[in-house]
Amino acid sequence: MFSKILIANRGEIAVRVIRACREMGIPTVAVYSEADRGALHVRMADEAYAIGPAPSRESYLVIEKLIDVALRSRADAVHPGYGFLAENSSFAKACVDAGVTFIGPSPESIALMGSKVESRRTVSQYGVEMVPGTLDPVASEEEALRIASSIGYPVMIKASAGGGGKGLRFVKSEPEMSSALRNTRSEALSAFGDDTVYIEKFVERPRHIEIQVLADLHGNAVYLGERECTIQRRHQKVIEECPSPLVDAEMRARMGDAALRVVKAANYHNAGTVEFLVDRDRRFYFLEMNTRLQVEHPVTEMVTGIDLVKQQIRIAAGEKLSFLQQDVVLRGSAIECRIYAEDPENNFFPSPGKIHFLRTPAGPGIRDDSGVYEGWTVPIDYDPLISKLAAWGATRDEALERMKRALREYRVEGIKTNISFFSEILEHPNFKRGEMDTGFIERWLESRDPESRISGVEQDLAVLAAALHYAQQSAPILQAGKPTESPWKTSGRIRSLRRR
Amino acid sequence: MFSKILIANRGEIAVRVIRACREMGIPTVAVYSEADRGALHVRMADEAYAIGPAPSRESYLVIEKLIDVALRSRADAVHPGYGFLAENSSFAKACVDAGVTFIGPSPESIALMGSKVESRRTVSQYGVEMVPGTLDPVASEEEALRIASSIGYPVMIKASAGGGGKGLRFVKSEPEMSSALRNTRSEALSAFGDDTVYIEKFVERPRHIEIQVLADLHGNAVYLGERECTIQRRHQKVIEECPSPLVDAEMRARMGDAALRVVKAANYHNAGTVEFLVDRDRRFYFLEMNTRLQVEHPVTEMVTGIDLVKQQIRIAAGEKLSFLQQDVVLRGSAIECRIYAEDPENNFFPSPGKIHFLRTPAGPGIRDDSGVYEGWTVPIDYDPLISKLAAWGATRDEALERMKRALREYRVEGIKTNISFFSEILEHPNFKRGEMDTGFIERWLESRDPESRISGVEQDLAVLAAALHYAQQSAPILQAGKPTESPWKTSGRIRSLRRR
Amino acid sequence: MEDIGPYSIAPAQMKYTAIIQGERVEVELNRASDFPGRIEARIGGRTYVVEGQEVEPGLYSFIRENRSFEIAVIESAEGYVVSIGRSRVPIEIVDSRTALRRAAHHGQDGAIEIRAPMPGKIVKVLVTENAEVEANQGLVVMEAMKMQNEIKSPKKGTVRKLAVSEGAAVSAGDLLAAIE
Amino acid sequence: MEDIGPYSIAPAQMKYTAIIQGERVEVELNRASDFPGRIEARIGGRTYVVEGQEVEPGLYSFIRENRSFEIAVIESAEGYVVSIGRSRVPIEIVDSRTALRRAAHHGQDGAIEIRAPMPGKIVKVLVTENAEVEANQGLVVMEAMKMQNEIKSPKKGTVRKLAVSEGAAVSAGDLLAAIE
Repeated sequence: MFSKILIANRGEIAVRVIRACREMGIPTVAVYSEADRGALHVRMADEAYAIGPAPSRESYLVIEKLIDVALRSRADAVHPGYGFLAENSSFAKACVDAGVTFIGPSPESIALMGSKVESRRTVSQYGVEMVPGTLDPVASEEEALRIASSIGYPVMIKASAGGGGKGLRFVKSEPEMSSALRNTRSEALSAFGDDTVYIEKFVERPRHIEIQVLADLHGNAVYLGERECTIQRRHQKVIEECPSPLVDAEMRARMGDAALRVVKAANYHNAGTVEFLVDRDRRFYFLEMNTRLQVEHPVTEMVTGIDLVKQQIRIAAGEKLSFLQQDVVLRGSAIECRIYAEDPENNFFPSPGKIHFLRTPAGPGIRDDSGVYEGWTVPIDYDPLISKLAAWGATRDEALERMKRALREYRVEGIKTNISFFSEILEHPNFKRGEMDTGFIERWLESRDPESRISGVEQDLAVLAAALHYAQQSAPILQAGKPTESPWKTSGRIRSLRRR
Repeated sequence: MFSKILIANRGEIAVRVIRACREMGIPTVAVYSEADRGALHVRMADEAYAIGPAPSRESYLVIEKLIDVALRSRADAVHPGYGFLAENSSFAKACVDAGVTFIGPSPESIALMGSKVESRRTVSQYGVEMVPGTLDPVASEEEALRIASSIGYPVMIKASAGGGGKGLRFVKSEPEMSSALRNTRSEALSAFGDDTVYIEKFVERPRHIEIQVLADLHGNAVYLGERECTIQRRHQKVIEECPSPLVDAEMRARMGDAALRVVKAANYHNAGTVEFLVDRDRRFYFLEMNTRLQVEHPVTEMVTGIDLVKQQIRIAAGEKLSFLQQDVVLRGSAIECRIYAEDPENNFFPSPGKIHFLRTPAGPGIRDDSGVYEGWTVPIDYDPLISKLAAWGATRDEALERMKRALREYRVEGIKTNISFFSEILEHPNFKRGEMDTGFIERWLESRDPESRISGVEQDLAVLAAALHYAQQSAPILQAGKPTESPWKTSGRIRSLRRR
Repeated sequence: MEDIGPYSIAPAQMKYTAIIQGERVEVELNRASDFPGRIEARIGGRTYVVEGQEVEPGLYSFIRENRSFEIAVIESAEGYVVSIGRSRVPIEIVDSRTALRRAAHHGQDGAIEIRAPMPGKIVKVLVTENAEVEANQGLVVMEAMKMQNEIKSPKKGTVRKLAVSEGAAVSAGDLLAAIE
Repeated sequence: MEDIGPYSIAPAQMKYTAIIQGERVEVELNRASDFPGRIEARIGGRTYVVEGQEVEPGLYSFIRENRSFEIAVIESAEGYVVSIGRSRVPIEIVDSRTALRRAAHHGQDGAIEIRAPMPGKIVKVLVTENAEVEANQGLVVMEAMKMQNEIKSPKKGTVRKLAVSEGAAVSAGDLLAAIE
């Protein structure tokens, strides 16, 4: 086993990996940018190294700096988390070249799955069904038009280097093709440095369901059930569940089998996720493979009882999987909400800033994977995920009820979050019934009645509290005081005295 | 189902019950003494009623006040939690008489199991083995001496109305009998108002293992595995595990069967716990039955996936158990540490007072059931349990590693706790191997090396931090400030300014 | 341990004006002398009797007619943001002096000021000064936390002022444009 | 959002005396002007370079030679209680003036004062004034939080003073007895 692990990431996922390492008795090394000196992962790690200014291009994305810290700290393995360099084959290769184990798949597997065109071509040879479309890059507009008319409109144009909902465009009919192709190409070039695109048939009202896999270096691979990730906003997942309300044991077995064929096609080891699009006839199509730990991994952990981060570390250390497919048992149901620093009432604008007050939910069935603390200033420089809240229940209904209860307990003040937005979605009758597609949130937002949920009494009490607080600033009314004090009258005190 | 539930308790268990009710959509009513106006359960409940001064004799133990609140608030059920009135048959009867459902067994079952002599006599008729001794009250010293010499010294004298480690005395040999009998009687009279005592053979180095049961009003009953509660201090449990490292499937089935016979003997419904003493030959003996929710119920919930509080409520509402014995499956292993406001370095003196800083552990496998918050002043009037920390793992080893990790994350400042005491126990090789008896802590405390665990560097850094903090009080050195400020020099400021 | 002795503060009355969602509400707080934490309040003419406690800094526990409420009051740029239940409302409290001062500041013109909802960078300016814009037409594109967001005009009108240029870094609340 | 501008405080040096477990340790803090949070310290003659930040009130994150430490400093009746790792140590910091003042207070007699470790009630007094006691002999029995605890004499000696009687309520730190 490794003697020390460098975590090449920040925020909640760095904290998550530190916890796994600690439970395995492995010391951890954190890295931090100037914006993250006081971040939770820096406080929790055994060691911490500064790696530069706030912008990730100058810190968390600089391969040389991370390799340098790995060598200086004598870490013998690097966990990349997700995002940043997690799916960067050059980083994986740089680790290997420096003699440090990359806790992830081989650089070749990453590169293969990183190219959507390549991965489609490879996977297609293993009998995995995928969304009808091109297996080769689209060379010209003429070719695009020909392909689209052969598979039928509407279609999607997708960047080969894209993924995770980035670099794609919907083409409804022939006249839209020209500009869509041009725009996708130029966007892909500037975002990924690669303007290769391909075409897929557009699947209407699909669900997004993915299979978690684990594969070791000895050719053993298992799947750990599926996750329903259909609830998305702007192609970004916001709620995930395990199991999917749609998938039964038979479908799960078929999807798991397809996922294991993808693992084989990619010669894959590590934890990984095979994403499928599912149409209204419950047919599923290979979409892409994420060659890393997934943000939403906790729901699978809660339902299978298997710690995916520890498994990643054991696999990277060369251990064989200690269980077989038949040992993987799903129990109950889990749901995760991604708590973002954003303002749902204002077009989901990011809401960085200081967390003045924080109360996280707890109690039965609740798991909070947070990367922040009260008093921390959420930086403007990174993605707005502050915590992942997950709830487990013996049934899906119980999991949802627990999540609602936990959302009600959750209190973040000072920045805005999407907590009450989730409470609303969980009350939606279609969501409760498990009826959903990837357009769920967009449609719901349009139809949503932006009613003021506040009652007259609540509003008056809010005013009362504000007035009381204003009065308290100059002279405490409610604080317990010694009998001799009469602070109410002492209105001349500085208002800021009691601030923290 | 009930339309509103009154929780006749306080602290973490009141919070626990509120959470279950909320997940079931049932509004809750809290009660509070003057010391508890700002307590977490009052803040979290939907309604809250004051019931008198801090001493529990004048508030939480006054049956009339609780019934009055139930009627005024129109609650149609009362959950008693544990402790206080939870095993008081008069309270159960008063609820029934007031037309309010008592979420617990019948007054008769409570009364029967509340008398140790009665319960021993009743249970013995159902073929459940118990520690050799008397089935009838001991009438005189002569009788006591005769019984003791027939079963063999050493023996225990126990108060019939006692339980939970209270009202008992060890008698090593004949000369000690007279004073032990007299003392137990007078203690029992003043503590329980009943001086009935009985005699049991003393079991050497026993383990304390208990079976969780659920029984509905329709004659259905199941057992939910066992809990190892051997780690005790002064006869009070401090660490509990599910499953027990001692018990295998065969023994579990036999213990479960015995427990269900006790349920039958007591005509019992509700959640309940049948406690057994286990000797070094793995023979088990009925000890007593707790006719209520147990403090340590979370470990069973984590391993079985069954929410015991919700089950209590459903049973009280007349629902049938929705699962059978074969549906009860134990998965993995869970451990609980009772976090007390006490000072292990100073003879475990209680340590009430203000919690200046609180960070609770989180992440995979961790459950914290707390009754406190940062800024709360733990009152002197009630028991010192501030939180129950539980950890689940796929194996016992993983559960222990997670618990150690969580204890390291846990930070309570302002009052003293037993957190690091638990960290030490969890490192004990015998504990790790699952080798324990009820004398574990006492023996370990005697042999424990009270070494100063602090290293030279740590001590110097502690001094540095203290000096820095002292300097910060007059002039912040480290706080981010605006470029124009030079607070270091402003040493004249009042030290208390930055306090909260 | 701290002294948490009994409350014994003299009775008092305080009057304020609250501004909530554009409306002014008169507030009168009366603290009873005989009952710890008891507040009698008149809010816009309605009477409330509340037993209150500041359980954590800025966090109030109110019990009114045996119902338990938890209310957070957090300072913001323009007063307070108050959270109750799932709702969050901005509330400004002014005493008589402040009210006078603010009155002098008001009533300048009918232009709506568009301010940055978050700190970030202006990646694109979509309009020019004096341009006519439709309601919901994009004015500028801001980037923060790896996300781009279009700031739109709340109404049809003319861009009276354009306060930022491409590449500019802005703080939350900075003026971006004014639409008249 | 708050201004979290750069640090720019002038360099400075401060000297203190720390009292830890009965020992006095000289402390010298030097703040570097060129590096935010950098502290150079001499503690009892040993030199430390630490990069520090007060991440939460009273909670310090130190990075020293790339090792990360979290240290809590909480005020207590006699100074601070400092937590680092699993350890918790009482530390008193005195500056030169305080040190002088305290010197005047000290050196009275060799009696050990037994103080209440917690608030509670004296349920039993087990000795009388001027009685001879053994080490670990019980002096009084206190009750708090439903538990009774015997307060024992730390050494063999004579009860010079008995400051409480049965039924008395005491606060943490109150004098119970003095043993000489």
